[in-house]
Amino acid sequence: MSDLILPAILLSSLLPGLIIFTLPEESVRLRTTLNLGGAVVKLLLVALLFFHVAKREYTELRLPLLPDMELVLRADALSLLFLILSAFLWFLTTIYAIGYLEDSPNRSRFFGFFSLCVSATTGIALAGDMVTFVIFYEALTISTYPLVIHRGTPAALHAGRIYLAYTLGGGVVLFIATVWLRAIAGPLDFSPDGVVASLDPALHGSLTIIFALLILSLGVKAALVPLHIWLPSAMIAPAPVSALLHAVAVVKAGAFGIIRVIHDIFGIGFSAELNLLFPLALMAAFTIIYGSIRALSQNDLKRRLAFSTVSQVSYILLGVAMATPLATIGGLVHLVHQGVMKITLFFCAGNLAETLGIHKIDEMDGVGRRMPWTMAAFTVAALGMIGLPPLAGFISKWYLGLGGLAAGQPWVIIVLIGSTLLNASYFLPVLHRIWFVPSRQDWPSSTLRDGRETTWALLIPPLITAMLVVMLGVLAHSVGSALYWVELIATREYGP
Amino acid sequence: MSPALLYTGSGIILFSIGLHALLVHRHLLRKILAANIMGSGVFMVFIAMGVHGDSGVADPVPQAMVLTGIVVSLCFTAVAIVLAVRLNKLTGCTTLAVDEESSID
Amino acid sequence: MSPAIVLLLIPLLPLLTACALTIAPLRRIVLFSAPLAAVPGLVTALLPEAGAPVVIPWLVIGTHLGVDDTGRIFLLLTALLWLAAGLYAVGYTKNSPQQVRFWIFFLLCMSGNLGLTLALDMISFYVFFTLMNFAAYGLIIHDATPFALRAGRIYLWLVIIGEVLLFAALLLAAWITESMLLSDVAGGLANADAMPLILGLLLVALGIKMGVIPLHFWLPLAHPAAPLPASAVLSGAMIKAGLLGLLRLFPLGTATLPGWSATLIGLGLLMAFFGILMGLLQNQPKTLLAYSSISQIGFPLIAVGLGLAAPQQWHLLAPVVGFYALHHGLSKGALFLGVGMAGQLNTPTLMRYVTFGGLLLPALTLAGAPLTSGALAKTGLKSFLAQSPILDESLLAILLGLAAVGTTLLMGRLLILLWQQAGSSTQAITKSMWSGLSLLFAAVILVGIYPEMLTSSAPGISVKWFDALWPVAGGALLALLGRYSLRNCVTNLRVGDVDVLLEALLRRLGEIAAATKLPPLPQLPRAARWQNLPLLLLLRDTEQQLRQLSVAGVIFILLLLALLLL
Amino acid sequence: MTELIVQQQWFLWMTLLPLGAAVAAFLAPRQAHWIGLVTALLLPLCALAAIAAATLSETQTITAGNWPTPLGIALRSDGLALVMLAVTALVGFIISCYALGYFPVRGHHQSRARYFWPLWLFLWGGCNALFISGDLFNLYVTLELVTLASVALIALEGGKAALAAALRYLFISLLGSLAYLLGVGILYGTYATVDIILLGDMLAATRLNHAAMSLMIAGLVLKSALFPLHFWLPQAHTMAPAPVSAVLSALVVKCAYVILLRLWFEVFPALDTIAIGHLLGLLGSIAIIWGSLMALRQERLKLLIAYSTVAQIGYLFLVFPLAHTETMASAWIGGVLLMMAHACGKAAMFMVAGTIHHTAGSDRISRLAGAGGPIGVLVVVFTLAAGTIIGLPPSGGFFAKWLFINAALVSGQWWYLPIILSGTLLAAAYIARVLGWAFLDVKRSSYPVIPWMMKWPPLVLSIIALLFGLIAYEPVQLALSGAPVSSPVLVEFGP
Repeated sequence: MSDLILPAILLSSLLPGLIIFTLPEESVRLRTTLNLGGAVVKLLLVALLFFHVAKREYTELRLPLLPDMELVLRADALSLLFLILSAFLWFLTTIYAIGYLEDSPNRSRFFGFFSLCVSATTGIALAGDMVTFVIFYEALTISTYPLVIHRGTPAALHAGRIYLAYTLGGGVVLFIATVWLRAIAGPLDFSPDGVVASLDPALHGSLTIIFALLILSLGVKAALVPLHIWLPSAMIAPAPVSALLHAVAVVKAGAFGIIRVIHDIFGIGFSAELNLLFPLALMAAFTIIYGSIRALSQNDLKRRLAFSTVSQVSYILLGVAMATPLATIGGLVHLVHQGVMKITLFFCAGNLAETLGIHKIDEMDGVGRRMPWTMAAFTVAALGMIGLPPLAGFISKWYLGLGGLAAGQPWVIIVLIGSTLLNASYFLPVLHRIWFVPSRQDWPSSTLRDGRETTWALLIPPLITAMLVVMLGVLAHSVGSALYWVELIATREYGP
Repeated sequence: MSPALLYTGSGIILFSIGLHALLVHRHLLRKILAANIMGSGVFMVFIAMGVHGDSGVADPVPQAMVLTGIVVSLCFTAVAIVLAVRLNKLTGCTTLAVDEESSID
Repeated sequence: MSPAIVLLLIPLLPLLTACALTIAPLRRIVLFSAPLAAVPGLVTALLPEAGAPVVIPWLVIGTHLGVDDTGRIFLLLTALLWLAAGLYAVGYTKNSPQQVRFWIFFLLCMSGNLGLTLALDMISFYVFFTLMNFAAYGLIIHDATPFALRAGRIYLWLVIIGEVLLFAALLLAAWITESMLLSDVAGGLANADAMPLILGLLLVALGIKMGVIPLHFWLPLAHPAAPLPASAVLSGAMIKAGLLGLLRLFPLGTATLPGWSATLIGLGLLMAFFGILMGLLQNQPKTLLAYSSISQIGFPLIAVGLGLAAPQQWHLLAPVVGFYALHHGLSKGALFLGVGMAGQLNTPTLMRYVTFGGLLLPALTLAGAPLTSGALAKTGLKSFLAQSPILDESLLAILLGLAAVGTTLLMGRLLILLWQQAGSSTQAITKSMWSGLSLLFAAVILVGIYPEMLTSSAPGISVKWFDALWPVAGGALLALLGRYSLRNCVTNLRVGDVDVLLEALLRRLGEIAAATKLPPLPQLPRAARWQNLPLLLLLRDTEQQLRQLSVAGVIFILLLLALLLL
Repeated sequence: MTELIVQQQWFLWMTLLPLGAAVAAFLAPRQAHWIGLVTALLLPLCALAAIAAATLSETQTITAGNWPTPLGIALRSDGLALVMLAVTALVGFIISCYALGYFPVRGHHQSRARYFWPLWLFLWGGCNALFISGDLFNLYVTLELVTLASVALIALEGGKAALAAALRYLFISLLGSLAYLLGVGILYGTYATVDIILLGDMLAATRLNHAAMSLMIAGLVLKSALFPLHFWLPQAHTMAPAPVSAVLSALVVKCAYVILLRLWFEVFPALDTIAIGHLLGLLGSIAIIWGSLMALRQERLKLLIAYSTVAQIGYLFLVFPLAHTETMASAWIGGVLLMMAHACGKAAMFMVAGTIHHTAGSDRISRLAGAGGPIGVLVVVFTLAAGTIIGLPPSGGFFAKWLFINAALVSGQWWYLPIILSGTLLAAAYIARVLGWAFLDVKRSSYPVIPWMMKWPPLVLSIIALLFGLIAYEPVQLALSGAPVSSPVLVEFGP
């Protein structure tokens, strides 16, 4: 029975997606049922799996692909971290997208690819070896492309081209590196000690090159500078897509891949032995600062958020590259925390765009009076991004800082401080505008019957995620929180 | 010079002549004829290959093959002629000088 | 109720009240009862057995709350001041259009300020400190005047810088001491290599809050910009949060650090005199009070400096510092709230004298007149001056005396200014404002006469009348003299501080940056149709050639030859 | 039951059934589509049975008329033959379904339908016969059968351009097959047999054999449209009606290539072919880049797909240089896998192109503007099928490229890496161009309703194409049974 959970989780989004493709545009109810049904079923299955994994019952499924090559699905603690994040946020984003795309054309196509995208993300989370990971990683690349260009404007198509050029370019490099590594090291099952540590020292040169190739190719999706160009331009996509793209699927897939490569393919000890991690840490640090600096000068809200993502995702990499238990905790927990915070911000940006037609920051004067709930969620998430205690972002930063000290690299603190200052200087002015500047526009007043600021479908998801931002921080040490789970992973990774 | 070699040599010469004609001549009928001449050259080689040693007994297998080959070649010639005639009726040309890329739609 | 819940209630009640304010139907009732959110804190502070330390492991990353001796006096001050300011604010904001927004920030700020007095571990201290600092921004810019916005901007910048430096300091401290408890920091840091760095970071981070020179310049901007009740808590309670942080995090009582001691004493003296001088030059009562706060906060700083020089004396000195904080907080709060009552000075009724008396009392207390808490606090401080690593004891005593003269002078000028400007005050006065003010008056008097009643940790000090009297008398005399001789000289001064300097510097930097900005790179013209790229055109032509049978035949023959030859 | 399956010569039936059906369809044109559909239904079943039979027993060999080799005609069902039979059956079945929708039984295009079915069944039978042929001459005959049917099918449209393309294709085919036949003749002269297995055992490295091989390879290269001899392909494949284009691109090109594979690995392994391998690899590499670039600049969807075929054929020819001793299986399986994957993907793409032509009135790519909404299903099909062409996982194309890269790395021929990769990226570029047009937000007047049969068969095939990698294990194992290669499929660097 438990063997079937893994494929069932994959199919819970894949099947509805495929069915949705074939539905005519008018069958809203059936489509919505399929979407939400799939999301709920997936959530339940993931919860079931959670209890299995928490009891250390790892399930695994192997399917032969070629002689000596298998599709391996396996649920370990790390997979589950990513899986829970994606399943939960997918559920919210589905609700949000249903509200967001009300009455817009091509919804069947949109939700179809949307489900494919999530299936691919699920596959990435559940991948038990490098080959499987690559398969789902590329599937994600391609299923996201139609979402990026969904609007069909020339600008969207242009962004799509850039997206495709970068991600597929990264994809082929990843492909080569994986084939090469497979040819050197044999089967590439993810295992806590890595699979390459025992190889002939004569191969260490090749391994270093492979490591660099893997990091660079995965770094495209993780938006490491200078491979981040696609991310801000992909902002042209509809808000639910941006939300998912930034918070869950694409950038996280890159970061998750880098974690897998470092932890489960090369092994932390071996990577550190080959001095592979320090350059990565430097790259991540540079990205953190660079992304924030670029975010400062953006007037388009979503672009500013995009550069903020560029910066924030590298926290994860920084934590992983420090290779100490505390830093790993900080990095991994940021995987979740950043996801929840960023999705909130994008939901709110989407609400502004959809309800009031606001896209630019200088149009946001006093919007807090018109949409107080949305903007409250925005504020919480933005403060979390800055890293104010006790919000989620603070927890990540605290552990990252401690981890940096433990790794004997106190410069990390300077990076964290610099980033916090920069984050503050691109978020706080926005918050100031929202709450304290009198509004210059007269927005259409709410047309909803009870005078709500916007529809429930658009309002509930950001409120839930904003609440999560608070709870992930305030209840960080409770059983079941992201931090709790990540500490479990770190203990397993490094030993008690 | 053994008959086998003679046959082989003339077969190859025929093949070459046919090849040259096929490529150089523009008239469709000439091309069809050229292809037939090439085929004849190949068949002659086959006939020559049927001679093994000095037994003087001809190997029947190549002859059977040639017979088959002639049938194939006949079919091709027929189809080619039909097509050529049809093309001639449609365009009035006897060559392949049709710019195909611009003529779809 | 378990102790954990009681302790959590202290910061939570204001938070919940703030949340309740967002619900429109509840708003009227909640607005009226909002000040009472500070009551649990006050009760806890007054009950000596309440507030035993508790550990809440699931909260954030392990929370330790409790009321210790230092905490109790700060909690008392904070709760009392917020209660009074809250009562005052009920009337003060009655007709304000942004009433709800004000109260939300007021309550958030209250929650942070109350919470940080309870915090026994770094994270919760940092959490509440941050909450208080950021919520205060909403109070400072509440009036949305250009002056307030500028003050808010400067305040916010300094807060953020302070936050990150505090973050770094706490991080380092947590790493070195391997503990999150504040009580472990002092001991753990004593022998660490990174101690100077950590202390430096702390001094800057907390110094911003306390107004340590040269990080003080936000104070005279922000305190006057905020509405009066907010100014009262800003200047009375929140400024003490920095002091509390200093008391909690510096290795007091465990390490002898003459260098740091000298630095702090020097800074304290500088602040004491700088605040007075700058204050005297102001003609806005609130600005003057803000400078007075800078001046006054110098004294506890001196005390902390003395403590660093003589760790063995710290257990005696600590109550003095706490008492000083209490005394100053209450008096300064009363003065700020009193500023709003200045209109009463212009009425021809008895109220005019009641108000003046009411203002005179905290002013005298601040100056350290006998029978007031000010005298107690200053006397307490003076008894430790011998420990100073710099300057002679008697010289220090004289300096402190001079500072007291200056303070009296300053207070004199304040009263004179209030009297002069009473006519222009348009503030409507309600009963709840009076109730808030009265509460503070009562507290000020009580602390002076009977310190043991309000706080179990008050020092048992006997005040020497002459020592306390001469500076006040001298100062008052000077003030009266100045009132008549210099009346026209200092009325129109507008004195800038470091902020003006900094802004000029930044502006200049901006100009330089703008001047050196490179012109935009010329854009390459995009190929009109990329299909017409030369390479692709070449391909197309070649493809056309290949399509000719003769060309193809030649290629075929060439290929055949190549295969034959290979 | 088991014996029933084993004893029947299913693969023989797979040849005889369509040929017989072709005759029947020709004689009864009104019932042609029914005959075609029944045959198309039976053939996949036959293929399954043949596979079952083969897995239950050894490779089966039949000699026609019970004449012993070298006199008789040997028909064999080895792994390669079986997978090709199976893929052809699958693709053929779906193309047949599509053709039912494409050639309406009634209406003014009746004559096309009337000729399509016999010719298509004839071609199908020819293909199947080719795959199971065990001797070189029979390969020639069956290849000519296929060519003849193809020529007729290309000319089906009846326009002058179609006729010209058919004629051109005919001449080229003749040239190629005669060159091939000349080579066969030379080999027969020396060894007095044309049986592949016997020849493979006997062949020695002589100049004459080399000459024979050169002739045969040159002929087959021409027929399989390797650059620079690909010139006939785009026209021939695009002039034809869509089902025919699908057949030509998916199956017919593969026929010549299958013969090449058999020659290279089964007949001529004794010869020194390294240099020739490199030449073919070079041409293949150029074909990849050239075909992709040409596809990138096409204005018509069908031409774009045809040029993409040119590029994909280039990949197929990388097998020859990559097949060194230790990477033999890697390259060979890669080639077979790519053939199968490409057959599915390309057929689906041509069918989509046909449907688009049918509904939009033209197959100009610019006419696709805004088509993503009204005919979104087709765009999805196109995308899914294109995944195979680009080589996205989990398509067969992905694993084929994996094996190629693996072989290239282990055999030290790293210069094929950039070729394969840029081919992948260029493929993505030309596919993205089509999708870009389709997604363009333009209000379109309504499209005519797409017939059921023109919508779903391509969808099924494209899904199979995309997921082919996940089900590739069984076909690969099947192909490896009786394969001329024996080395690990995934090679690792030696110690």
